[in-house]
Amino acid sequence: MERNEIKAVIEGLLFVSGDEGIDRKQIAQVLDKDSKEIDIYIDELKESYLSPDRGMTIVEYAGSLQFVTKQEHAVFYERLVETPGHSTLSQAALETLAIIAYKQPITRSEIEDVRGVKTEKPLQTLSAKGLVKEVGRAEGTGRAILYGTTKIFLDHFGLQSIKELPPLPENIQEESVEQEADLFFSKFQESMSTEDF
Amino acid sequence: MERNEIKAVIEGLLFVSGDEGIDRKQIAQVLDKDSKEIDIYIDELKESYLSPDRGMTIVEYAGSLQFVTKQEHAVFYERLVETPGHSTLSQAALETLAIIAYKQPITRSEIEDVRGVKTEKPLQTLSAKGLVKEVGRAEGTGRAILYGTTKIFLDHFGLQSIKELPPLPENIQEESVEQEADLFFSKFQESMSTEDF
Amino acid sequence: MQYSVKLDGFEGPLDLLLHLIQTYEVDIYDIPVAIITEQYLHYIHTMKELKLDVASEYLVMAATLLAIKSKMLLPKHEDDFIDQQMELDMEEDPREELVRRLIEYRKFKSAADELKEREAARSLIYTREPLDLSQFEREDTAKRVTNVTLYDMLQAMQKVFQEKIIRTPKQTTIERQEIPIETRMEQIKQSLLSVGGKKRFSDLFDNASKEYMVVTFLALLELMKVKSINCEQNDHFSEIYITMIEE
Repeated sequence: MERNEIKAVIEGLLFVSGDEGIDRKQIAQVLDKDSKEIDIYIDELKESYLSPDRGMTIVEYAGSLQFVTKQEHAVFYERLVETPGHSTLSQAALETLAIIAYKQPITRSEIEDVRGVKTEKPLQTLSAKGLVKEVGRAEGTGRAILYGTTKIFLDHFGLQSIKELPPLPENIQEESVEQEADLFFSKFQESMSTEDF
Repeated sequence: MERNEIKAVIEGLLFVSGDEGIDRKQIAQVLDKDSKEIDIYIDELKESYLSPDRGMTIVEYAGSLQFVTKQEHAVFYERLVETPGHSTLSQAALETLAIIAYKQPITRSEIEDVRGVKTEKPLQTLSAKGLVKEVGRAEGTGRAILYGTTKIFLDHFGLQSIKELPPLPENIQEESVEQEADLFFSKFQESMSTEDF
Repeated sequence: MQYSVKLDGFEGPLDLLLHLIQTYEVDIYDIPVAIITEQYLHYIHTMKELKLDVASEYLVMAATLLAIKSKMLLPKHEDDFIDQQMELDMEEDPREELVRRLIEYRKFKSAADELKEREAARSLIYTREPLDLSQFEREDTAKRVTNVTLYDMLQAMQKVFQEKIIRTPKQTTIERQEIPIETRMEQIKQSLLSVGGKKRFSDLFDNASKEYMVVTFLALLELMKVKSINCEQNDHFSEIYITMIEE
């Protein structure tokens, strides 16, 4: 692979990693290259992003690299947040809120089980907006915080009480069953596919 | 503000918007500039991202601009991200979706007329995935639900608008054309078979 | 006639008919109804034999085909009327409606293929969620949640579950590979040998897990295919006996 293409992939890796960042080691692994070689490319990429032509910059915390916005552009992001088209809750926050609303009281690690990703930030956002709050502690070791929705939450969605939430569609449950059936059928087909007219 | 700085801010806006994307109009608003001017910068930025040095590219789905990674690098991201953004659809769902996409707004029984089979389940799946939605009610008795495609549909198939769908083949002749080609080819071979190296 | 059938997941009677038309390389505008009907019924019959659920739509189509077939068999008039008759035939070709439906369906089937290709291309592209911009919110905006509706929340919930489902089957797949069909085939052969070469079908399903039952069933089908075993059944619903075929 060409030098430029490797750098392009590193750029893409930083982009898809988003908030979570990516380690130098991981980058080398994904590209199946020597760490030292990759370090050179990473440093070149970092350097090139210092240019005022660029909208992002690369920061490195504890070996983890990520793209962040530039401080000098902060005013534009503030305006973006104000524009009407901008949704005030991120998808991550919305998903977290939905899980809490339907399954409260619930701990962070239970939410993370359902979403399959870390949920610290969205929880912070939701607390800051007053949509969720601590409603108690789970029993057992650790006594994890239990989250629930607030009155602001009800007000915002025009609900009298949490019982007024629309029921979850049934297909959410059904689908796992359907998949097993498909798995069966595909195995069946596999074994029969050699026969034909 | 300098031309390069404006482009840098656009880049940053695209970066923070992720898969939600951002409209051209929104960008112009945030930058407090004329739409036409901004369009030029956007197009230049798009152009510059076509270079093989870049890891992302700018696409426009459903009227909103977003950064995505490049197809040719898919293998590297697969190693990092466990599942791509969406699962693939079953044949039944794809057929149903194709009929809705081309004939919207359309009722379930009209879809079933074309497919010749019950279409309840695929429709449920498509609604659950947000690819189709109720867009109204048919007149007359029963007032059946009319279905249409959504923005998520455009995004799922990488379309800018519904108009970008290729025209429906009026008369599919590929088969007969293929056969003719085969006939031609076998005759051709026949006539050549006597000549050999 | 070879008694085997390709069990493609047909999308319905129209799909099956298109498959037959293609397999027999016949002209869709001039379908030889007799042959196609025979083949179609053969499929339906085999599906029933295999105890596959034959949806009623398939049966309706079978009836339609038989009706068309019988109409086409009606005797033609003598040649005095031939010109007139030809015109009538053109107008009243009993196949006309069916052909129209087949062609209409085929259009969308090819459109579905096109979508499938686009979907595949799109799945090679990665993005990520928008960044959390709450750090850029001013105090007063921070408290405001404007454009989020209950519907958005419901959709978010669906997305979460769907992604969870996508994540889950991976474990299932690994579990399923624990009993390869080949291994189960060998086990069945051994257990047959240990009791003199004959066993009751139901005795082979001694483990209640779905996985085990499916693999056992598939292993039996395979063994029948390679002619290692024979299956006998005296009456409908009576016990099936599996016997080893001497090699």
